[in-house]
Amino acid sequence: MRRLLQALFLLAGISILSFILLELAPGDFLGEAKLNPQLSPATLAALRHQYALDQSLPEKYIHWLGSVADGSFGISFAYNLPVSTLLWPRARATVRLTLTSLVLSWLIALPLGVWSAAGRNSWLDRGLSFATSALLALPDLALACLLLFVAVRTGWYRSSSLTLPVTVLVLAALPTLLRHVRSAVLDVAGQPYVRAARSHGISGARLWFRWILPAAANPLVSLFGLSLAGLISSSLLVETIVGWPGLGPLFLEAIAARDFYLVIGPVMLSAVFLVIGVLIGDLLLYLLDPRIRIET
Amino acid sequence: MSESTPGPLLHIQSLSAAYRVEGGYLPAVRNWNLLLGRGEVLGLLGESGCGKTTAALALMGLLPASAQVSGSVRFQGMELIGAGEAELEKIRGAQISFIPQEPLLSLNPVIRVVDQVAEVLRAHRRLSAAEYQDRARIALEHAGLKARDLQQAYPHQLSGGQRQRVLIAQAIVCGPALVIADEPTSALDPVSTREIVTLLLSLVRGLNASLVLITHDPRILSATADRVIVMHDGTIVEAGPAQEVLRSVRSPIRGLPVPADKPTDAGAAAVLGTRGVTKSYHRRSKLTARHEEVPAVRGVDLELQAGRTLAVVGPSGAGKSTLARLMAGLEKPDAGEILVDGRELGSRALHRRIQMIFQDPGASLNPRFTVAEALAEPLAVQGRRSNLAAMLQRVGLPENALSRRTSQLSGGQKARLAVARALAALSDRESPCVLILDESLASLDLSVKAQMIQLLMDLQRQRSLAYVLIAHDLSVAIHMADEVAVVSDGRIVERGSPRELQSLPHSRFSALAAAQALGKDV
Amino acid sequence: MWFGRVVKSVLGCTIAICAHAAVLSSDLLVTTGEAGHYGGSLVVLERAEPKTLNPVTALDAPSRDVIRRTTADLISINRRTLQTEPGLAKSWTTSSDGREYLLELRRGLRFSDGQPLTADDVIFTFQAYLDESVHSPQRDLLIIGGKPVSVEKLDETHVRFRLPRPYAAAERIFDSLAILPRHLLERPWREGKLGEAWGLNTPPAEIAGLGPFRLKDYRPGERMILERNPYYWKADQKGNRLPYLDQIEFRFVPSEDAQVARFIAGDADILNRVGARNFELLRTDAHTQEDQLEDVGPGLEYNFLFFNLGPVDAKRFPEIAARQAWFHEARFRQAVSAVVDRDSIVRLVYGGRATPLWGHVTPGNRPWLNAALPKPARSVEHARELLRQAGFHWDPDGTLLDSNSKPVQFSIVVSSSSPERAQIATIIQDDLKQLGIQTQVVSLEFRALLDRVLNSRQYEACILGLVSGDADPNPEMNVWLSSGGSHLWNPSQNQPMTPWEAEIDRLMRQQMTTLDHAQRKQLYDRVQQIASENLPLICLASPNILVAGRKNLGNFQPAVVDHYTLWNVEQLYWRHAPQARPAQGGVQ
Amino acid sequence: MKHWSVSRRLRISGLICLHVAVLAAGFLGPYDPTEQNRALSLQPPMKIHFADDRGRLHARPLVTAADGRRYPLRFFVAGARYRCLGLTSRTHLFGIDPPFRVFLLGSDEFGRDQLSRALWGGQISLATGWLAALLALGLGLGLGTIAGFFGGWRDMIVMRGADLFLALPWLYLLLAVRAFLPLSLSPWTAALAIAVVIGIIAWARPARLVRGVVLSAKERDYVYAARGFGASSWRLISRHCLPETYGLMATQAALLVPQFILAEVTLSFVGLGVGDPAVSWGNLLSPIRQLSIIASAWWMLLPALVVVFAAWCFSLLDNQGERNGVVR
Repeated sequence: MRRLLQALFLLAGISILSFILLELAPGDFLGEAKLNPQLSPATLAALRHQYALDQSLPEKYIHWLGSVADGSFGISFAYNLPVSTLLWPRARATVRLTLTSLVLSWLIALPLGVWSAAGRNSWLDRGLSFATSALLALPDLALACLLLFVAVRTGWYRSSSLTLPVTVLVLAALPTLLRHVRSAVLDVAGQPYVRAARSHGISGARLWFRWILPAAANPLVSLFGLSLAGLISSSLLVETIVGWPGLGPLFLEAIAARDFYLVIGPVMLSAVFLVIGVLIGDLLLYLLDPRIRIET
Repeated sequence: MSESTPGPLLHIQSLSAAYRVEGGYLPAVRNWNLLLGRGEVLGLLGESGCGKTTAALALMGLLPASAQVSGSVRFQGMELIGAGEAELEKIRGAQISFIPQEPLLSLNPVIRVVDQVAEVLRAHRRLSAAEYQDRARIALEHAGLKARDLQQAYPHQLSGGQRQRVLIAQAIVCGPALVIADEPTSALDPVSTREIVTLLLSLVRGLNASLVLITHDPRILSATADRVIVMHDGTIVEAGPAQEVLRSVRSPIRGLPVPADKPTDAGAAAVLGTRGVTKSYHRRSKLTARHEEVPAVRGVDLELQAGRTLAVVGPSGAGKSTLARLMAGLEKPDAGEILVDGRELGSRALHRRIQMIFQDPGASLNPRFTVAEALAEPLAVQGRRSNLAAMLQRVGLPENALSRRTSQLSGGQKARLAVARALAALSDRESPCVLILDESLASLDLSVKAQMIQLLMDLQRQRSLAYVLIAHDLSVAIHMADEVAVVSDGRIVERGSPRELQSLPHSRFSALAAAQALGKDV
Repeated sequence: MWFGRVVKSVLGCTIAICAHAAVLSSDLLVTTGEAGHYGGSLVVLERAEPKTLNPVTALDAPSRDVIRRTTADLISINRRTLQTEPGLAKSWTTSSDGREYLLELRRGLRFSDGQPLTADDVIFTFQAYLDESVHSPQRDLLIIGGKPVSVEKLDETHVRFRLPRPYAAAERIFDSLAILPRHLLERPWREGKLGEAWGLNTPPAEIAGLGPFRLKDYRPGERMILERNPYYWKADQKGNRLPYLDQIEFRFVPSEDAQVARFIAGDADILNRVGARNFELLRTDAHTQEDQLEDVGPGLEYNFLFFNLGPVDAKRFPEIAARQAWFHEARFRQAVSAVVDRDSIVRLVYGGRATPLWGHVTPGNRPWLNAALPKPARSVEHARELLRQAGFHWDPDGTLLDSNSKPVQFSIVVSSSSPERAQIATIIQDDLKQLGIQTQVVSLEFRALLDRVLNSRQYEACILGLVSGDADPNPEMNVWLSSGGSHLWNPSQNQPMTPWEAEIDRLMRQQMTTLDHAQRKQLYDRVQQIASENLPLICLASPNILVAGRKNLGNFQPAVVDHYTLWNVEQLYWRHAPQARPAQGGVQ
Repeated sequence: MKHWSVSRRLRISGLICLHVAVLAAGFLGPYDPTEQNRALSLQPPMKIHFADDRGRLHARPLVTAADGRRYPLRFFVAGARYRCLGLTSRTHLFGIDPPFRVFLLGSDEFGRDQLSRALWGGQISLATGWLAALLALGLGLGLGTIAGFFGGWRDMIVMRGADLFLALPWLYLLLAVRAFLPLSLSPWTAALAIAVVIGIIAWARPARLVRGVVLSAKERDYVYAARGFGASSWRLISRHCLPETYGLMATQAALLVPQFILAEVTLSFVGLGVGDPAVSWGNLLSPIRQLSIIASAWWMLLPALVVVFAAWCFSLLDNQGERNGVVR
């Protein structure tokens, strides 16, 4: 109950702040139309009224709250359609992309991180640590551009395939995940019960994956919750660069066009994902960690 | 089980081990020689930090890679020092098993205990999944953990004794030839200690295995060990048959004079009193966000006159520490009042009259501070200056310690410093002061404990301090207290002089002990 | 080599031949150009998604790009010749005073849903556009001198338009005014819901037009597929009904680089416009060097630098107001123009694929270009001389000072979405440094920039580009009339602030009502001359139109006016069987 | 164990070298970073030779200039004036005789020397990173301490605020802010203003971490002990709780500085970075979003290596960083 209230508070806060910021940003949807030689000021004023751009902020907000209640999340000025109908298909495409890369990056990060921790200071560990530093230091966008270029030049670029954007997103997410997995595992590896396990002769993969990894899960589960939270927001710019038909192009276009409610829509969607992601993280924590699940 | 090779089971020759520290090696085990026969029970006695655990880990090859180990350890004729990791893994848990200290920390918190036992088996035997479970269950039953739901529990759901039984089950499940038990009872109350040691002995005998029992408490060894070796600073200083060796090892505490009963001055005003003090804590469940009220102290009335010592004794979780904090003014009671000299005082002035020394005196010193800074802090808070060196001297610390960091002091030195600091804070020289000792001596080695008791008693005479002594058993209280209050479940259940309490009917005192045994570690 | 140049006469590109039986029944327009063959699909990339399929309300370029393929107009402007030619109107006559247009509709035409086109549809169309409550952006086109154009049905095939005032080249306003199907849109219009009709969620069956294609399928965020309109009203010389292509697929790819990547990967058949660097990339890339990469020459886009010459609230922006004293000085603007290195802009920003500009009419608009405008070479000396005459001087370390010995410095705003203009700014900045003028380039997001220029007037100088939609001067009225909303340097004035603006106002108004082309040209030449002397816009360069199409694409005849590549989409065809493209199911 | 210390030493010295080089950009870079050579647009990096055109060996290095001939590299040459650490000078470490130009890292579209630009660009980028990080840490420290130490409604407000700031899409906050800044701000000031905004936005994460540390610090016995002798809240915070956060602050700084440097790069990528004539790593890297630049002028990628190197150096504290930097 308390969590739910907090989440609602958070969502309300985000929506109000977004409204204020968007209102503060100069220019409005019809700004560009002014340059259109075919439009007279009177037409513009009429359009402005039609799009309710002349309303005050609280009016807009209340108006929007009403539209949330009926599930439309406002009307896009540019598309003249309810924001929700624009959002869902693209959100699906985005989530398809991000979910694939999320699953993939965790599937890679878990064994690799454990491996790197198990062979601490081995060549593999050092190599990985250098590679993650380098990847971490490269902005996602530059990475996307470079990969796009390589893909185009070598001819494996196919616009409809997931390969390129997923590669970019996985490479962008891996360094952080790897580091967290490695450090969480190393943290646990230093615990007395791991020494105890070794004193019982438990070793090798069983020690690392059966004994250590479950105990190291807590910070990773929280991190996983955060990855879930990023399902909507993490890929927006990358999508634009590689041309993925997700929320990214829509959102950036909406920002540029000051399509008020179409900007608010994805923002709120990603906020909802954040809230849900964190909640799922906590829930997983509860399910996975008997210390939390079973109170003494 | 193992009758293959004749000769000693374990033969240790000039074993040394050293940890790498900045700029060199710190020797922890020096030049050990030892022969251990089959079925023998060997006691290894020594104070904490003398290298007992290191020696055990060294012979199993479990010291970190940075440590240096030399010498020879032959187990059933096989050399263990320098043996490959794969060979050692075959021996560990199967041939030599180890029962680690600190049962809670030594069990994986997220795996059911029966699986943790099965996992040991899995490392050494190829069986079907069901057999692993069955054998683990049998081992747990042997170790005295019979109930199904206890076997399926997670470590944090078990009591200290039960956890210890899990560790024992892990140690015996593969039927080893040698069991090394590292302080198996240090976290347990006397009743459980006796049970666990008996259990361990019988199991080891049943396996016809040898047992090395590492402990700092000679009392445990007297009834169990065939032979005892005494270790000090990494070297073996004494070795021989148990009874002989133990006779020479005496608890330093027993040497202390038991103080004569001070005359009770019935008319003297209490310097510290509590009246109906009550305190509960709120706990919030993580997921459901339900509030729970957990009462800690319920309506306690106490009185303490200047120059006297009151011991508050009870099992852990009984509310002793909360009571101590309330009396020290660190927390506010929900109901009731704390009286100093008959007046309820605001916290500021209170600090000059009442000070508390914490459960772990070391933890109450900021490790970043130098001794001088730590000592000067209460003075600075109260806007006074004083001669720090003299204060150190008073508690028996060298003057040159002032510039050292508190983290560099030994346990005993930290305790002394904590006392010195408390004294510095007790600035009111006109009226009597109170010092609250919250199990402050429990973590110290026996010899240091004895010195501290002596120091505290001297100080009491000099400054006519009143002490509130919080303890979970009577061992120290007997030597210091004028009066003992037994606390259970937030209430005072028994009061009297220490001698009266000792002579209580066994049933009543054992109720106390039982309460203690059940008390869960918080 | 270009087909468009062969055809000279106004109506020359169309010859009405009734050769085919199918054609006989209706007035098909027969096109020249290669006769192709049917089949295949064309993948076209758009930067953004269309927002609507409603021709009445569409504002944005992608929507219009699509709508132009699904609808048709009465009279259209040939994108190659820039002249008008018949569309749905088979022919038209103009009264001698230029105020009456009599249009004859083609007979037997059908909308893409099979319903016949009648004069009533035309009447309805203009009613809808003119309806104030619909807020059509095209409405203003049909208001001439404050009064609407009136439409009248004479019979089933004849319609008469009356203009309230004589209006030069009035037939050009019919271009891109899509004729609407009354049977589908009258009801929404009566219900006041015409604006919401034909959104993206409308089923294809409820949308019909007269264009070569009709909507087949739309997948949000990803693609829109148009299919061949079997009722289209153009035919080739062999009498085959156009278009040739079975379908066009619009895909939405937000960045130019991603578009180029797709073209290289073979996932797109046409790039409507690429930058010079990407054009070079395509020319050198092994996958694309054989394709039709065409430099069509300068288009109608002109980039320019301008200063804030309008009234500024001196209390709120004292600094800007103070600096306006320099900007108002014509010799200052001339000096800036003299020092700008247009050749470097052409070379470094546009890779040589652009033309330096000294006036706002680009060489791409040959009919209206004033060839007599001087094109002074860059001269720092001349610029210094002009500044000296205007009372500026320099301090010892070379900083330009005004007559009050205040150092001359100002900021230039550019749009962050246009890398080219940011590069131009960098060059100008360096050029101005040679005059001792410090400038700050501030790149702003486009809406924010427009807000400053058009509303708050909180800027000092700005680099912008405009693209004329048509070669004719009339669409430029809004820019050049001092009352115009796009009179960028000082928009929406009540009274022209300067004599030369008053003069331009007069000339522009006069040319609008002058019917004789030569006379109009003279008037417009004069406008160009005044503008180049007073330099409200310091014109810089006009980039060439660079396009790419697949090697096999027949009748690929890119033009300099938008839409550069699809304007003759009905004639495009695949020379051989559509080239095998790798299987691409699209994004499921 | 030893490997880490070597690597750390390497990183620390790399970090110091980087900062020194960036501060001494005027001396180390042969040209003014804004000087355009429009005839020498997009020149590849010049090769260094020790043999001249006729194959004779020289001790002095030579470079192949734009005309294809080799010219000797001269040291301590006079060139464009620059200010460096408050000193004005014309001496540059190296150069070749005019009118030729030496471009060791190639030149950009306007014929500006990429090496000089990379060095000068570091000034704004590093300053942005540090300033933003200090601000974020300062705010985080203050608010986190208040939340952790006092708890109650203060904790509640600060933590909900932190949630909000973490969830907020900061991109268009920055869009809005950039559009609001007065135009007459020099690009350097504008860059710093952006840094301030980034710093103010990013307080939430450090605040959460600080709160956690303070929360556990205030439960320590020595804090109770100090409270026992009547120490004031301020004393408890400043003497006992804040020192506990120093380690965290250091690792957070090592984490945040490169992160904010990259934030500036990202902003430049969307065209909202530092404007000309100021140079930053962001606007140095922004051309690589164009395929054609990568295809035709690979050396434009070299500044990316500088950024990667800088970020790698900053991660010197990552052994602890990965511990404390665990999100949330």
